[in-house]
Amino acid sequence: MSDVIDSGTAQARDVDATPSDAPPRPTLEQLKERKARTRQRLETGGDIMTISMGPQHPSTHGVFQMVLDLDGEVIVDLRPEIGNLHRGVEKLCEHRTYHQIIPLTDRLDYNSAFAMNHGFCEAAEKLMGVEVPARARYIRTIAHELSRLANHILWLGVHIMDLGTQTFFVICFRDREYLLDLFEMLTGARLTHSFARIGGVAKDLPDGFEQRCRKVIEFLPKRIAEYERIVKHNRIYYKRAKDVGIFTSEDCYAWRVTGPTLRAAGVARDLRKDEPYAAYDEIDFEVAVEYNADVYDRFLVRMTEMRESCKIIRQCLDGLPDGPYVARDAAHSLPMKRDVLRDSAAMIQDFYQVFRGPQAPKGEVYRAVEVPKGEMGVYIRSEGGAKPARVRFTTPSFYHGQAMPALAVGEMVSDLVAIFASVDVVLGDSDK
Amino acid sequence: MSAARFVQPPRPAGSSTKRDRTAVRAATSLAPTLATAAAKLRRRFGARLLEEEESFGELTFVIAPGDWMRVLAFCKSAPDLGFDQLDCLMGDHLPERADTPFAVLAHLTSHTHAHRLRVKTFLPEGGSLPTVTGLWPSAGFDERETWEMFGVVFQGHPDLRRLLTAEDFEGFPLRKDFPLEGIVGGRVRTELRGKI
Amino acid sequence: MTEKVLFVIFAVLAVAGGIAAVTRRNVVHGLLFLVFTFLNVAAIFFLTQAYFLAVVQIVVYAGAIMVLFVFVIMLLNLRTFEQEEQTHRRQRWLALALSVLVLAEFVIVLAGVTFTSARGGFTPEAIAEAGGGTKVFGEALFNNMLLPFEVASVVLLAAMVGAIILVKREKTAGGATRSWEPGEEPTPEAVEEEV
Amino acid sequence: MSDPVAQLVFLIVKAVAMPLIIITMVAFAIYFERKFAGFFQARVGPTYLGPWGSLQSFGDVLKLISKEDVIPLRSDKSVFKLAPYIAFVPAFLVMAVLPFGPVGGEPNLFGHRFDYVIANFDAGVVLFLAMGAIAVYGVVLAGWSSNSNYSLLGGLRAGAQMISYELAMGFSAAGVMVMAGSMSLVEIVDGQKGAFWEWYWIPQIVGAIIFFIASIAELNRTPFDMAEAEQELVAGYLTEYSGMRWGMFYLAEYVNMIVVSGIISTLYFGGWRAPFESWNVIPGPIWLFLKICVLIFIYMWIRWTIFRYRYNQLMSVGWKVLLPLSLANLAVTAVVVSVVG
Repeated sequence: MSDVIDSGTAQARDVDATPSDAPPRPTLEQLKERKARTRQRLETGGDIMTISMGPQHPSTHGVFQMVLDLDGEVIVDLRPEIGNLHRGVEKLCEHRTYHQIIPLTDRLDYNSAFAMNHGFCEAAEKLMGVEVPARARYIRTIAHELSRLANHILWLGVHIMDLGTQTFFVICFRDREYLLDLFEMLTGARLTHSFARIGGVAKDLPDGFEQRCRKVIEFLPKRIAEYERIVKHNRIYYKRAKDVGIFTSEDCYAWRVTGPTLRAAGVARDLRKDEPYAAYDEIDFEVAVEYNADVYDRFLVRMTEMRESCKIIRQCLDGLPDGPYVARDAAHSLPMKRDVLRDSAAMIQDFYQVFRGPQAPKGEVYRAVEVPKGEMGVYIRSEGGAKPARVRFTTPSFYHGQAMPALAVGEMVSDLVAIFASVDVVLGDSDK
Repeated sequence: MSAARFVQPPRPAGSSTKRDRTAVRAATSLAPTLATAAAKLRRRFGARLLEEEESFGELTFVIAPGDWMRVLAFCKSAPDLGFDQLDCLMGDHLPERADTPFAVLAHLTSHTHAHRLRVKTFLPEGGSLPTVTGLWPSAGFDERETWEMFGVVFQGHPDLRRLLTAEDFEGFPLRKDFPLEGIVGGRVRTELRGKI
Repeated sequence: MTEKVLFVIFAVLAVAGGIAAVTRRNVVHGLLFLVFTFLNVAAIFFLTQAYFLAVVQIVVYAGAIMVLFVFVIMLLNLRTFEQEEQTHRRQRWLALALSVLVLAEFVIVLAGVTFTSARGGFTPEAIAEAGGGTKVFGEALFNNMLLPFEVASVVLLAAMVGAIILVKREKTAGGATRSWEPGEEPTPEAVEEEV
Repeated sequence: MSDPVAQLVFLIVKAVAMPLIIITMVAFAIYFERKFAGFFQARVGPTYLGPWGSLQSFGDVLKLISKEDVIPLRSDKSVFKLAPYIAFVPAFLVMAVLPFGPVGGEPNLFGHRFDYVIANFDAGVVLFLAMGAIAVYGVVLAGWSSNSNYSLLGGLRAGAQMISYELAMGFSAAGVMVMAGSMSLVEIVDGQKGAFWEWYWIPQIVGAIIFFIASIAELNRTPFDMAEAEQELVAGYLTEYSGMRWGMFYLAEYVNMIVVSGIISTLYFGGWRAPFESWNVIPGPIWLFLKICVLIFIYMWIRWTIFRYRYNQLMSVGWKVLLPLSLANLAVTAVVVSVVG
């Protein structure tokens, strides 16, 4: 893989370097005024044409359905419909042990599967009071940020393709491949990793992973600069994205839109900082914030986040502590595999965990983590024993899809695809 | 109230983000702002807050269904509480509670004060609650899901239809007595399309 | 000889297209037949070696105007057309009278004209000598008949302005209720009173 | 063999050969489009059929012909069937007036004069515009007759877009007509005697750029592919088409591309003339072919690199930028030509 990376076409060129005469930040009132301007288009009146966009449509990113009422090309009303991919994950969770739930969470947001594993494990650990060892926290942080990178790169390709450039999609896929290769090396799977475990992770870092990972994160910022060179200063992209789909911070709170969309509205809200988990409170990174609350700024936020992710991974690799990669907690965690093969106590623990499951105390917890698409909350109510009594995944896409009418009414059909892509909805995440 | 948060600049780089791990991990005591908020709620509603539970660093208030709208509206509008975001509204089924087996939980988040609160109410079979879509529009899908999964009706909801299951699905799948396997309803009855 | 045969073919097709255009119930089909007629007329112009006129016939009639026509038909509901047909019953007789009048006009004009005189001095040789059909056409339009040309353009402009005013709708507020609009937020006062 | 008979034979030969040549060019244009797309996207493109996959297009056509032809139940069936032909035929007609070599002059073939044009008549440029106007019908009627909302939106977009850009196209071509003093493509090429700096693209640079941009819109290609914007309208006016009916629209698109490239080469880049007079030993058709290839490559390059405009931006570009510019270009050209000579 290394030779492929080295022969890449990326040039180490810093594109943006924030200009000193940055435009003044708009206030909330100004943003509302800008948004009201798109709504004015609604006052033309006229005949309404109803179109069902989806469930099978090239740019609904799955089986999302939007029933549009159009006046010409302007969207007058929009009714989002979800559920075409409903698999009853929450019901299944009530009949599985905590360990068995982890593979189910993979299938929520399959573009950032590890982040979903991680969110569930954080909640379960909070319920069971498991202390995660330092090395496991660092490995989790690395994997979490890798999944954020993979998700954002895929997002970028798809977003740009929705605006009409197919070539860029392939470029993004090419770079996502390096990340998936890393995941394959780390977890054995490219998409659905099931890598997190209660109290740690499934495996230690494999040999050679660190060098390979370092190569990728040295190389990715150059690629990100290349993306920006292609997209950020592209005049058509600017015209298509600037002041389109404005969603102010107040709108975001009201519709529970989180993640990059909220940060593009000028709110420095990031659960990695605000309610830190894994190793995020031991690492320096910045929260990406932009202030114009439009599609263009959501793009900028994600670009900055990708750079920050590389930074986080580098720090994690630098400061990777030694020690066990899963908690030595016989009641709740699986043992390390190498101990199972040597140590009879560990083997008994393994049997116990696999056949009976972790014994959780009675109680209810809610834990939210910052997954690439926004905030994912996991609610677990336990009545004791190995199976939860109720699990609820508060997934970001669920709410992002719901907010589509507030985002897109008054805009045009062509903007709708840009806006829908910009809030990043994945249907596995939304339909549960 | 959100404007204060809005103009807040991003945290400067390098400002010490390293916290005392033990303090974060232990997290048994409530955040000071949340303590103030809880005190204010108690002062405002007194005995109407039926139960109060504090566990895992989270605060839960149990209220009567009749107080649902009142308490949540207060939580949103009172400056010290400032719960401007409804993180999640969900249902639960506890068959061991014979009279009021259904629970509806609202997880509230405040961007102003960065604290969370859980408000819970118990309902009998066939019970109903007022909708909170007027307070937080994001409750729309949540309430639809709670209705289809548990059969809890939300009065005044603008569009209370099935959300995740097919429109001709029968039964409430997340109730404990709903079987995990087998076919219950859900057969395609095209004459019902668009009517349910 | 070939020319005459071709002329007859195109003329018959043009007339057939014209008849089909007025007899079709489906307005779009009728318009398509009208375009067909225009194309046949253009073909006849080609036969007379009036290339420029033929091409302009296609551009103006078959191209620009008809596309606008098709637009109008598509954006209106076809059913409303059928209803309007019923409401304008009385105009039928007026239309019949007018068409008889126009037909009489045509007959009178055509009766006094022979084809040699209609062609006038513009034989193919004369046109070629004067520098091609386009040039002759342009000189006739912009020198000899400038006044009628300008009058016609002013009339068309007036019609265009009138059409725009007619089409422009009164501003109405967008749809009254939207499915996604949340219910009213209770005012703090109302909440206070309840407690 | 007397001269009129020879001319008739030549005419038949040209009229039969030209469409065949164009269809072959279309097949390879599609192949190269896919190869270029692969090149731009770091993949290989078609490889299986024929050497380097070069026969892929023929295989595709066979596949399309053998596919089921689905006609929507509630479509307007006669119009639905007619639309592909309306889109397909006009492009070929324009080739009749496109000169691909010297016209007139001394006998050059078996003692007879072989004109490198099918029909030389004095309104060639206007015929090109007229056929563009007719081709709109194919798209608009396809959109309307499918009885699908996406198709209708696509058809309407295509119609409005083609009409708007045809104006700018016509006015920028008028600049060339004024300079050449003729509407005949043959005489326009005659006006561009000499090496490449004497062609019309230097005095008419504004017109050439406008014409090129407008031609992209006319061809419905990115960044102006509103009519079939895949991410917005599924496939626009083509949504309900399948099999060879769809294939005919697809082929028509490429025929149009070849024709428009030929017209641009003729109007601005000296048609069949060589860039240097001494290079005229290589026959004209080859030069024209090369110019067409270069222009097609530029079209493909643009398609695979640029974003799509939004619909209202497209219209404002057409009406507020290109149209006034082309009018100004025409006015300046007319003044200069009448003053200078």
